[in-house]
Amino acid sequence: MPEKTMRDAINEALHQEMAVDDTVFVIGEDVAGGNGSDGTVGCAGGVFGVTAGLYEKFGPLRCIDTPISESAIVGAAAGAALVGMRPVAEIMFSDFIGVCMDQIVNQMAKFRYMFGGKTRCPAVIRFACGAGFSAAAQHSQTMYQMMTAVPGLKVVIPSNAYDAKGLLLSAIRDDDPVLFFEPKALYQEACEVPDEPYTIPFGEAAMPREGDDVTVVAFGQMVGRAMAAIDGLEAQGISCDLVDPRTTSPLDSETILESVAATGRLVVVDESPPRCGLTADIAAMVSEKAFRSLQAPVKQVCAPHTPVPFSPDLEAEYVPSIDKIQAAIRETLQ
Amino acid sequence: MPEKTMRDAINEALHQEMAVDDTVFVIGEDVAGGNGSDGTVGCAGGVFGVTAGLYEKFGPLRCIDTPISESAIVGAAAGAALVGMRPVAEIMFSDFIGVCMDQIVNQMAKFRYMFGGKTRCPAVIRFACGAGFSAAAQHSQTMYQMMTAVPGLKVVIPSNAYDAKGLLLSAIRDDDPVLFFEPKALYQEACEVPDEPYTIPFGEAAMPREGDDVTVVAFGQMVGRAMAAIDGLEAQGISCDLVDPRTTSPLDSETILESVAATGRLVVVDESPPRCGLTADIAAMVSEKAFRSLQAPVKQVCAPHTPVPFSPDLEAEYVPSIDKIQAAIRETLQ
Amino acid sequence: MGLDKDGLLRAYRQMKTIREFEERTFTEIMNGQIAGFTHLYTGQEANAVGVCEHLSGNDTIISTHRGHGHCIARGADVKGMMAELWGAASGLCKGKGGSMHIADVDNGILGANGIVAGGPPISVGAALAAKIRGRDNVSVSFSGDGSVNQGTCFEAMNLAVVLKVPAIFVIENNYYSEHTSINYAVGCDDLKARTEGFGFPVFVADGADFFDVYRAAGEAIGHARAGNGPAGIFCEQGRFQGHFVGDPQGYRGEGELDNLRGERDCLQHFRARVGEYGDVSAEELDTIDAEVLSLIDEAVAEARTAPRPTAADLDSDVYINYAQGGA
Amino acid sequence: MGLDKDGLLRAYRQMKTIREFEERTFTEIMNGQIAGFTHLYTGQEANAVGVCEHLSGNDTIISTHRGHGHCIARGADVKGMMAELWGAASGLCKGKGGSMHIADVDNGILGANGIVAGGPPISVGAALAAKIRGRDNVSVSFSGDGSVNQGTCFEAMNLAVVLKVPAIFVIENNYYSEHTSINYAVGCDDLKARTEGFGFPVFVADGADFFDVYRAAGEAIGHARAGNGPAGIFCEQGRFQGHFVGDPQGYRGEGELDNLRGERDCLQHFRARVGEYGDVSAEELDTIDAEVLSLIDEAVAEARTAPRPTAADLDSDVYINYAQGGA
Ligand SMILES: Cc1ncc(C[n+]2csc(CCOP(=O)(O)OP(=O)(O)O)c2C)c(N)n1
Ligand SMILES: Cc1ncc(C[n+]2csc(CCOP(=O)(O)OP(=O)(O)O)c2C)c(N)n1
Ligand SMILES: [Mg+2]
Ligand SMILES: [Mg+2]
Repeated sequence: MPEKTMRDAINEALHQEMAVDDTVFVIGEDVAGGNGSDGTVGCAGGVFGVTAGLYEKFGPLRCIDTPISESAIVGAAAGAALVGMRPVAEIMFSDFIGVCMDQIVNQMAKFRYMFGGKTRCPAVIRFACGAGFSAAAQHSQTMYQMMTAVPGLKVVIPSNAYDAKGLLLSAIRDDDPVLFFEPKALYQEACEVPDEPYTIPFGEAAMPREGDDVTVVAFGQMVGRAMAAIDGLEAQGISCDLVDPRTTSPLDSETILESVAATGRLVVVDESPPRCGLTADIAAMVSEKAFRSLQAPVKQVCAPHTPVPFSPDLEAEYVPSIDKIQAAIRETLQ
Repeated sequence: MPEKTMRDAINEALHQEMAVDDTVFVIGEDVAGGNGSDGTVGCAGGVFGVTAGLYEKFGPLRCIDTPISESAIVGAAAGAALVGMRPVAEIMFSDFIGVCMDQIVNQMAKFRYMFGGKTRCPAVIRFACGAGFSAAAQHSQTMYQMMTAVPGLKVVIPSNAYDAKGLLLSAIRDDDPVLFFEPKALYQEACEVPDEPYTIPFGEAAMPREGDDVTVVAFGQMVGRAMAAIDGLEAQGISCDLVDPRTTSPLDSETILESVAATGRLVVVDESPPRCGLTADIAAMVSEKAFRSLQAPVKQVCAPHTPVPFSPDLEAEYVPSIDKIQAAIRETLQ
Repeated sequence: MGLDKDGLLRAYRQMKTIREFEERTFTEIMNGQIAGFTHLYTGQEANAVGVCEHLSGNDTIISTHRGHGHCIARGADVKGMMAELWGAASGLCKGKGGSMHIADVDNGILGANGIVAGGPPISVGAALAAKIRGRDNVSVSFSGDGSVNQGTCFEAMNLAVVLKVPAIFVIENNYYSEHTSINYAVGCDDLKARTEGFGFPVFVADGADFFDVYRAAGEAIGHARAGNGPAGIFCEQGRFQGHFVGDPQGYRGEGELDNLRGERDCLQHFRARVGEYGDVSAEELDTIDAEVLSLIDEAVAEARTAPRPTAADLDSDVYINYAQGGA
Repeated sequence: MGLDKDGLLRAYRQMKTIREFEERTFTEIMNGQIAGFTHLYTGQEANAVGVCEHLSGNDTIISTHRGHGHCIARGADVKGMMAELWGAASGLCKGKGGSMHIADVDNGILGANGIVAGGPPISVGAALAAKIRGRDNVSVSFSGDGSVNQGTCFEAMNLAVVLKVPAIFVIENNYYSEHTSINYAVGCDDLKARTEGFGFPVFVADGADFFDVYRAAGEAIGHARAGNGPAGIFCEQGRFQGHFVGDPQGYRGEGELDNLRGERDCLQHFRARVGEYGDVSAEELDTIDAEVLSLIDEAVAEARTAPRPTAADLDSDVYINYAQGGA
C-alpha cells in the first residue's frame, strides 16, 4: 500500500468526496489563495496545503476563499448545511474558535435540538490544532476538549494519516455537525493509506498496541508518543493496551472499560491543560464505572495549567513527553 | 444582620468599591439604559437590575452603556485593565461568551504569560448564567466549566448573596482577570449580608453542611439543592459534608480531599452537561488523590448531554433535582 | 404594486395574524401561562409581511429573538407556534425551542435566534448554497438596529458582497436595542450609508406602510434574484410593546407609545390606503379579522391542553445518529 | 512638518532599525536559528515610524502578528526583542511570547497579537481609560487590509465613536491578507469610505513616504488628542517579503516585488527627500546605518548565547497570585 502523509490523506479524501457528491464544497481563508491578485488563483491550497488542487479541479464555486471572518465562514457552512449542502469549512487554527465560537456552539450544535429534531446540519469544520511548532499561545491550543463539552457536536481527532482519511469521509457523510481536529505536528507524518475511499465509523476506538499490564488512552498527537513510550517499556517486561478513541464525541467508552477490566490500571494522555479536560473526563468515567477493577489510581498526563509557551525549550517541557508517559505507566504499577 | 438578595448584594459591592476606588468602572449593554432616548438615562441598571443606581451615582464615565458588541466590551475592559483601570464588564448572559470568547480566552487570559509576566490585567467580567428561567438553549448555559479549562482565568461561582458580595469585592481587587458567574436563578434569593464591605479569598471553599457519611461537592445554583437534599436525608440517619468551592479556578482541592479522607464517599453536583465538565474534573482529581480512601465510586450528578430545553417540564428534568442528588448520595452508601 | 386582490387580502391576513398572535401572547404571559423570555413584534408587522410576500419555494428567512412575526409571515403554522410557546410536545419544536427558537427549516424558516446577529452569517450560507446550485432563490436575514453593531453582522455583509450571493439583509430600525436608543448605539449619523459602504444597495421603507415595505423589498429581492449579489432593506417602525414582556420602558419619551399606536399602526394604514392598490372592502377585512381571532383562540385552546413533553423526550434530537458509545 | 533635525535622524534610525532587524531575522530563520511563525514588516517601516513618532508618555499601541516594526517604532528594546525571537530567558517576554506576542506594556506597547483584529477592541479600552482619567493620551491599533474584515474590528470602530474615545485605527494596506488580495477580500470598492461610514475621519498616506505618513498621522492623532473622538490613518504600502518566512508568494504579479523594492522603498525615499524637510546629510544617515547594523549584530550575538528558559520557568507568570489551592 502507498505511504501518504496526513496532509495528503486528508487532501485525497476531499478530492474523492467532492468528485462523487456535488453538495460538498470547501470554504475558508486561502483554501484556494491568490484570489483578486495578479498572480495565480489556487496558489495556496490552505496555509498547510491541505486543500491543494481543489480549486483547479472543482473551480471557484466549490473551493471558496473568504475574507478573515471566521464567524461568517462557520455561519456560511452552517447555513448551507441547513439547506442541504455538505460544506467542509476550514478554520486555519483551532485557537480561532475564539472568534467564531457562537456559530459553532450556539448555532450549529444546537439547531437540531432547538428545532425539535426537525432539521439536520451536516457541516464539517476542520482545524489545525495542537503544539509542536513554537507557534505560541494563540496558535498551539487543542480546543477539542472544550468542544467535546458541547452537546450536539461530534468531535474527531485523528492520530495518523490512515485514520484521518477514513474519519474525514465519515465526517462529510455524517448528518450531524462534525468538528475535525488535525494535529498540525502530524501533517508530515506518513503511513500506509489505501487509494480507494473508505470510512471509519465514529465512536469506535482503535487499539494500536495490546498488552496486559496497563491501559493507556491517548488523543491525537499523543497517540504516537504513547506508542513510543509503550514500545520502550517492552524491554522492561511491561506491556500495555493503547486505546486511541479517534472520536471524543461520541466516545467509545466500552473499549476503554473492557481494557481496564483486564489491566486494572489506566493512564490517560493529552496535550491540553488539565482542568475540565479529556484526561479528567476519561479518568472520572473509568473511576466510576470500573471502580472495582482499578488497582491503582488513574494517572493523568497532560500539559500544565499554563498557556502554550513560545520557546522551543519550554514547549518541549509543556507537551507530555515519552519520558513522562513512561513514568506515569510505571507509577500505576507500583 | 439585614437580609439582601444576591442581586442587591452584588449591586452593593459595586457601589462600595466604586466609591473608594476611582479606577473601577462598569461597562456593558444597558448597565445604565436609556442612553440616546427621550426617556430617562439610567432607567435599566442592567437587564437583571444588578447595576441599578450606578449611573446616577457615578455618572456616564463610570457606568458606561455600549452597543451590542460583546467582543468590544470585553476588549475595552481588557485594554483599560492593561493600563491600570479595574473595569467590571457585564456580559448579559454567559452564553454570549460565544461572541467574545477570543477576547476572554486568547487575550485577557494570556497577556501575562505571553508577555513574560510583565503585565497585569485586573478586569472582571460578570455573567448571568445557568438554567431555571425557561430561557432555552442560548440563554441558560453555565459556560463556567469551559472557562475553568483556560489557564490565566480565575473563575468564581457564588451560591448565595453573602458570598457574592465578598467574592465580587475580591474579584475587583484581584490583579488577574476574573470571570464572575452569577446563577440567575439565585438573583432573588436572600440571606444575611453585612452592610460593610468584606472580602472572601479565592480558593477557599465553604462548608455549609458537615457530616460523616458522604462528601457532596456542588457548584452555584446546585449548592442550595444539595443542601436541601442533605437536609432531607438527615431523618434517614445520613449526614454529609457539603463543599461549595466558590471558585473553580483556583480550586480548593484540599478541603475536598480532607472531607473525602473522612467520609470515603463523594457525590459531585453541577448543572452543566457531563463531558469535560466540573463534575468530571473533581471526580478525576479525587479518584486519583484519594484512591485509597474511596469506598465507593464517585457519583457525578449533572445535566444530560443535551442543550438546555425550553419547556418548563423538560427544564425541570434537565437540571439536577433534589431527588436525583439524594439518590446519588444513597447509591454511594450501598 | 404587483399584488392582486388575493395578494392584498393575504398580506392583510398575515399582518393581522401576527398582531393578534402577539397581543394574545402578551395577555397569556401576563396570565402566567407562558414561561421564558418573550419579545413581541407588535407594530412591526408590515416589515415581515412586506418582505415575505415576495418569498416562496426555496427562499429562506432567518429571524431574531423577536421572531414570531417573521415566522408567521414566512408561513409557519400558527397553532404549532402557539403550542411551542406553551412548551407543548405538539409545538413546532416539540417544546424544546420556545419563542426564541421557532423554526421550520423545511418550509424556509431557518429559525428565530436568541443570539443577536446570529442569523446573518447563516443566511449568507443559505444564499451561497443557492448560488452553488444555480438556483434563483434568495436568503433573507432580519436584524434590528442594535444587532447591526455586532461583528458577525458586518462579517456577513462583507462576505455576501465578496461571494456575490443573494443574501437580503433586512434591518428593522425600531429605534431601540433593549433600553438603548439607536442614537447612542450606532455611532455614525447615517446607518443606511454605513451599510451601503459594504458594497450593496439598501432600499429604505416606512415600516408603518405595508405598501412601501413591499415596494422596497421587491427592489431588493429583485436585485438579488437577478444575480447582482446582496441587497438591504431598511425599515423604520417602532415596536408597540416593551423590549420583552415586563419591560418598564423608562426610555420612552412622553406620548411616544400613544403616538405609535395612534399614528403609525400598519393595520390602520393598510385599511386606509388599500383602496389605492385594489378593490378591497372593509367588510372583507372585517371577515379576516374575525377569522384570525378565532384561529388564535383555537391555537390557544389547543396549546393549553396539549400534552407536555416528558423526561423520555429530554435527550432525543441532540444528534441524528450517534454511533456506538455516544455520551 | 514639525520635525527638527534630531527628529528626522531619529525617524530614519527607527526605520533603518526595523529594516535591518527584519532582514536579519529573515536570514536567521533561513539558517534555522529562529523557530515558530514569523511575519516580517520589511518595506512597511514608514507606517509604524510615521505614526509612532507622534507618541510619547502614556500613549499606547497595540500591534498585529506582523509586529516587530510597530514595537521597535514605539521604543521596544531591540536586544530584548531579538532574544525573544530566539526564545531566550532574557527575551522581552522571557521567551514565552515569541514574535507574535512581543510586548512592553509599561512602555506603551500592549503587544503584538496573533489573532487578526484582536487588538482594536483592546485599544479602545486603553483609549477609554484615557478619557475616564481625563488624560490627553491616545491609543493606537494597527490593522491590516485583511484584518478589517474581522467582526471585532468593526465593533471596536463603532464603540470608539459611541464612546468618543481617542482611539487611532491605523489600517495598513499591503494589498494582501496572506495569499488573498484586498481586491477580493474587501467586498466594497472603497475601504476608506467604508471605514469613514463608522463615523470618524480617515487620513490617507503613502506608506512609502515617511513624511506623508507623519503628516497624516499628525492630523489623525491631533484630532483624537483634542477630544474629538477616534480617527483613522490609511497607509498603502506593499510588504517586501512573503506573508510569513517561507511563503512561495504565488499571488504576486510579474515584477511586483522588484518594483516594490526598487521604486517604493521608504528608506531610499527618505534619503531622496529629507533635504526638503531639514538639513540632514547623507553621511549622517550612513553613520546611522552603520550603528544600526552593529546594534543588530550585537543583538543577534547576545540572543544566540543567552540562557534558555528551563522547566522551572514553565508555570510561572500565568497568574500574579493564585490563592491557596491553585491548580
Ligand atoms: C449576542 C447577544 N448580545 C445580547 C443579547 C441580549 N439582547 C437580546 S435582544 C437585544 C436587543 C436587540 O436590539 P435590536 O437588534 O434593535 O432588536 P429589537 O429587540 O429592537 O427587535 C439584546 C441586547 C443577545 N440576545 N445576544
Ligand atoms: C482570527 C484569525 N484568523 C486568521 C488568522 C491567520 N492569519 C494570520 S495573518 C493573516 C492575514 C492578515 O492580513 P492583514 O490583516 O492584511 O495583515 P498583513 O499580514 O498583510 O500584515 C491571517 C489570515 C489569524 N491569525 N487570526
Ligand atoms: Mg431595535
Ligand atoms: Mg495585508
